[in-house]
Amino acid sequence: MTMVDIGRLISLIFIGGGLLWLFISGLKGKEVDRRIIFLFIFLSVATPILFPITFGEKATPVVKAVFDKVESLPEGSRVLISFDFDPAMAPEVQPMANAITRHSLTKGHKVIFMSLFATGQALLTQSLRKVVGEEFPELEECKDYVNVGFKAGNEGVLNVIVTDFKKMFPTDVNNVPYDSIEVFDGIKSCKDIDLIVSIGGGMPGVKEWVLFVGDPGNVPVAAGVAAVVAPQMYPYYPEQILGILGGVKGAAEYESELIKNYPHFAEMDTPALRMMGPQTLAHMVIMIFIVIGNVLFFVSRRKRRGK
Amino acid sequence: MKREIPLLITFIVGVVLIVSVFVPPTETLGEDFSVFFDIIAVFAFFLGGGNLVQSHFSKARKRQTDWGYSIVTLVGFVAMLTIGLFKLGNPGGISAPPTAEGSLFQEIFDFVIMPLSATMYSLLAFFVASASYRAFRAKNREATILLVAAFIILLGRTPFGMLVTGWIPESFDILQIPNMAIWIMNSPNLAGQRAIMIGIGLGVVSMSLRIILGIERTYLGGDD
Amino acid sequence: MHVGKSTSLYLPQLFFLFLFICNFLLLSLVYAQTDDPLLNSEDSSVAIPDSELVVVAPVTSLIAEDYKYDDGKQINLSWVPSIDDQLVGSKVLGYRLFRIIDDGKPELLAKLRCGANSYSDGKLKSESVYSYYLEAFSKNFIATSTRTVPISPEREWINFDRKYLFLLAFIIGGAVIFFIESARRGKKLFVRKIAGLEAVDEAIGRATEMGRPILFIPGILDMNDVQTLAGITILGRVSQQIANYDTKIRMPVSRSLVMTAARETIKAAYQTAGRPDQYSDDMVNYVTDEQFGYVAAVDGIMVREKPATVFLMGAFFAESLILAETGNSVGAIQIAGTARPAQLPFFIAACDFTLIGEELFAASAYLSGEPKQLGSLKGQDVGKGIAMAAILIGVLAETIGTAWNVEFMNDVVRWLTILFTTQ
Amino acid sequence: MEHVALWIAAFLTLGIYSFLYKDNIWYKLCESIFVGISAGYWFVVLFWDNIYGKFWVGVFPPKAYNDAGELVNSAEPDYLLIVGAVLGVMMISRLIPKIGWVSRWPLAFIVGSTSGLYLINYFTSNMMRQVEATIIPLFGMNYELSAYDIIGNLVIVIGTFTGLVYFFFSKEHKGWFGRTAKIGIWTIMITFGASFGYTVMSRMSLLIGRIDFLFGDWLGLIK
Repeated sequence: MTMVDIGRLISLIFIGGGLLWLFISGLKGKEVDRRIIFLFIFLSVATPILFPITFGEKATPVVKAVFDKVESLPEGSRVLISFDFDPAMAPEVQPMANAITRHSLTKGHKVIFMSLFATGQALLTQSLRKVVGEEFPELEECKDYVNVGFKAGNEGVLNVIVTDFKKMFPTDVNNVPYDSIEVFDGIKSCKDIDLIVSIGGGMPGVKEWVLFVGDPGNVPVAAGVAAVVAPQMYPYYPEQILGILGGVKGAAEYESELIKNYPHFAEMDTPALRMMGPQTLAHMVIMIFIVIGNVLFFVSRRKRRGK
Repeated sequence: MKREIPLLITFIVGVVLIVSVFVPPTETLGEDFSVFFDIIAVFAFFLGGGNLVQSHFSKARKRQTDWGYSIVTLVGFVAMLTIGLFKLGNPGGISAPPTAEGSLFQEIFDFVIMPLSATMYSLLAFFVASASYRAFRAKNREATILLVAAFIILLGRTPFGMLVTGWIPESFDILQIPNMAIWIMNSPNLAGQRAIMIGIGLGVVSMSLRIILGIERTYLGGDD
Repeated sequence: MHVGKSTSLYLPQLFFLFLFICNFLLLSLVYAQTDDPLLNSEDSSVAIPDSELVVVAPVTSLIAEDYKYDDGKQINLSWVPSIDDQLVGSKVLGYRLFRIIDDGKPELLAKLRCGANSYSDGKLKSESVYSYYLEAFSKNFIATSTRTVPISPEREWINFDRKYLFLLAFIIGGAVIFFIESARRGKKLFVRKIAGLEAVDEAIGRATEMGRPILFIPGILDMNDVQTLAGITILGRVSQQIANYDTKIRMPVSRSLVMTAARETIKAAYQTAGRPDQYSDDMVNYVTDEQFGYVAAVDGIMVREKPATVFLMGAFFAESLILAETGNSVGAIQIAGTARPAQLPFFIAACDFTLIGEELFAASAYLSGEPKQLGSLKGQDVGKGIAMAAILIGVLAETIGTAWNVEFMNDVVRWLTILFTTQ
Repeated sequence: MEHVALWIAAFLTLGIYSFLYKDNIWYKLCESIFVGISAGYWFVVLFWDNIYGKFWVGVFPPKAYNDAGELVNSAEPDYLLIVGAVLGVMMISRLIPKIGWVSRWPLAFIVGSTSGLYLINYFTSNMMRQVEATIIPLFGMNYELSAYDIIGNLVIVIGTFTGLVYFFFSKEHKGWFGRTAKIGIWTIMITFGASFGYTVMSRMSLLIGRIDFLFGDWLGLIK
């Protein structure tokens, strides 16, 4: 048993024991102070981060659809990944962007990176440095992938690039002119792109991509969104959006699918799978608190009726 | 008069914008007006920013409770304005965008505003738990429905949903919790969302008309 | 009458203005140094190596059409691609589209990929005449198509694509105005009770009894959002009540324009209540435009001033629950309302009363109690009736139509779909 | 520099979290820093974006030159923007009490344009589009629909319909009407419960991000 195992055991016993104790005092009709709830939430999140706990994930059809699309495109296909999120959303959706980037580059697709969020550009650079720079050092910028960065104008940008990509992005971020970028060979507009992946759940985001590019240009759009907005995206699936990665769970499913098909990814960073540990534990804790709350309610109602 | 003219302006602008939707040559008017709004908003900031300076300034001068914090706010505000407007510490000089990478202005954003913002946002994790503990109790039929729906979805978001109901045979797989969760999201959830949205659409029409017609005029102040 | 205020109070603001003017001067400096990178990039042409000539056929049936229902700015082009443009092993490498304005020199408009068969040319002038031709090119051969007949984009005055939108908006808007008018003429109109709004009086009374302030949060968006407008109109009603009870109102806002509007609103309410002397600008203060910075400050105000009643009326995003939970923890009665479906669950969970979507927009009319305002709510119901009827008829017709292939039912569906389709 | 920034970020993060226990000096300090700096930040960004980027560049568009130094076509100045600036200046007139009432004009302009713009916008996107989306066949002969889909469609139609009944203002919720409205409010409650439950995950992610930062980037406890 390593130190990690011991730490994990102690914290789990503490969380479990504490909840049991709260449950029993709930039976006696004692309300839980909200600060105690806060403490348990902190513990349930911090423990799996310090002492990794992972749960197996199986890809659901909505996620599998995105994976299969990337998998089935012929080598050299053009994939556009748009980083439509800000730092606040990043922890949830950046792992998806990274996973899809990894997958596309492994398959030999040529990837165009862009962002509709001003603050997304920095996150994009960060992802490029981390994923492309470290894991795919042999790839050349402009030849195998290109970063055109952020353009202000929200859906206005999309409205233009659906007919003319160069008009909005005359150069990439390093001021390399459009026409000398190999990735853009033969690409006039978004209609010439084989797959568009929009990551992010805000405004502008997936909805705008679908309405302004996907539908009018008849381009397949895949989405990666924060869990909050995912339900609002389901009505578009599968006609207008071919697949949806919803929240960390979606990302984790994608990562596990990636590992299943390309075992060497197991050694690489799988942040979403790692994140599902604290998620699962925190969800359990919340559910137990809901149970305790209801126990309390029925106990106190019986007491009142007793009187 | 001081009240009639603004009411007239509201009426004319409102009607023109509604009509412009049907008249192609004026179609871009809405966009033009949004740009006007952006410009007005910056001018209005003199009132807002001025109010910020003024209230903290007077708080500090009168030594009211917590006046020290007012000084911190003031210093932060003025420093940020000076750095940003005059582009101090910006490698690109005066013609570079203020938020250029590596500029002092952007660095303060990254190192101060970003962690603060992300942390404030993350407080939600705690509040979601305390709110669900308090609110999801089977007090009456509506609350019970709320509770059950939330509980199923929560279970569906963990591997435990599959663990508890994975034994259910294929032909009844809708009863497996993850599938049930998706079904709830796509059917009753969608229905509720739609009813709310249609209502909102009509509510906006009615309120906008009240405003344009000058029936709703509280925002315009009195006749002084 | 204006309450006299010394100009010295405005000193910080004047200083601010000075800063602004200084900065405006700076603009010219910046301006001198920037140029437009868009126009400076050179167009690189395709290099043609020497080898065997690859002859290709030009495109056919090139047609230029005016785009209907616009301001005379767009021409749509369509054509049949060259027969040598094939999916695999295509001889054609791409197309070059040229445009001729008013018999001028042809200019390269765009380079298009193989398989392209349409293009829309926007931002044109209706005074000019345009014609187009396409070049299909192989690696060393160029095939030029015929020129299109010169046309100019036409300016249309009425967008007939939107006639059904006009019809529906006219009926529902007309219903709203009709009921407002009939209420004005004295017709009695019934409006059911809305729980959240019935509680407003009591909530304000409670704050008065406890001697604690009332906190009013109009959401975090600016005046260009309709939910903020709804919040401000509600503020109008609420602050009248507050002025009557002589309770304290506290209103931190995150937008300067909202601050201005809110001040006007509260001031008017105090005047109506006959207590203009009780009003002060300090009731409303600007905090910051930053979403969570504003939330941090409001949370601080909540725990320090312990308001008895909190109103959350407007556009809320993630902060909804942070504000509502903090308000709940200080024991305030909370009445919330928003039209953002994603945030409603949190208000339902953490607040005492919640106005759901439409109720937010109806609130001010309801609270005013004026017949003509209530009349507008009746008009809304006509809209709901239309929506419900359309759904009922549409679903039945579509079900019967698809299940038993009844042509008449399919027509009904087609007609309804056209009616409700937006362009 | 990196190191100092890390410590500042950690200090601010913990300061905000201390609020969960109770209001204290540390939180107040973080709050006041946050308010001051962010207010300044947004003003600067809005100033450069709108006053410079939209107004100034719009009225005095930059001239573009080609490599030979000749003037090539530059954008035409948009003098309409000056109206916006005039309205903006009217807004500031509040600073001078005597003519302060002029500031109501831009306010009236904004309120009018917001109402006009949203009236049609919301009407099309919220009302018309949603009604159109709800016109669906419950079942069909020509294509396969599973029993779940049929039940789902039925639920969507009934839920939307009864939900609208709930929002009706002109009739008291009594009798059959009340019972129909009841089904509507139940549907809406399922909607709320479901969205709430669904959101928990993304909220937790945010906390995970911060704890990752504290334990990983700052304390270096995570490898």
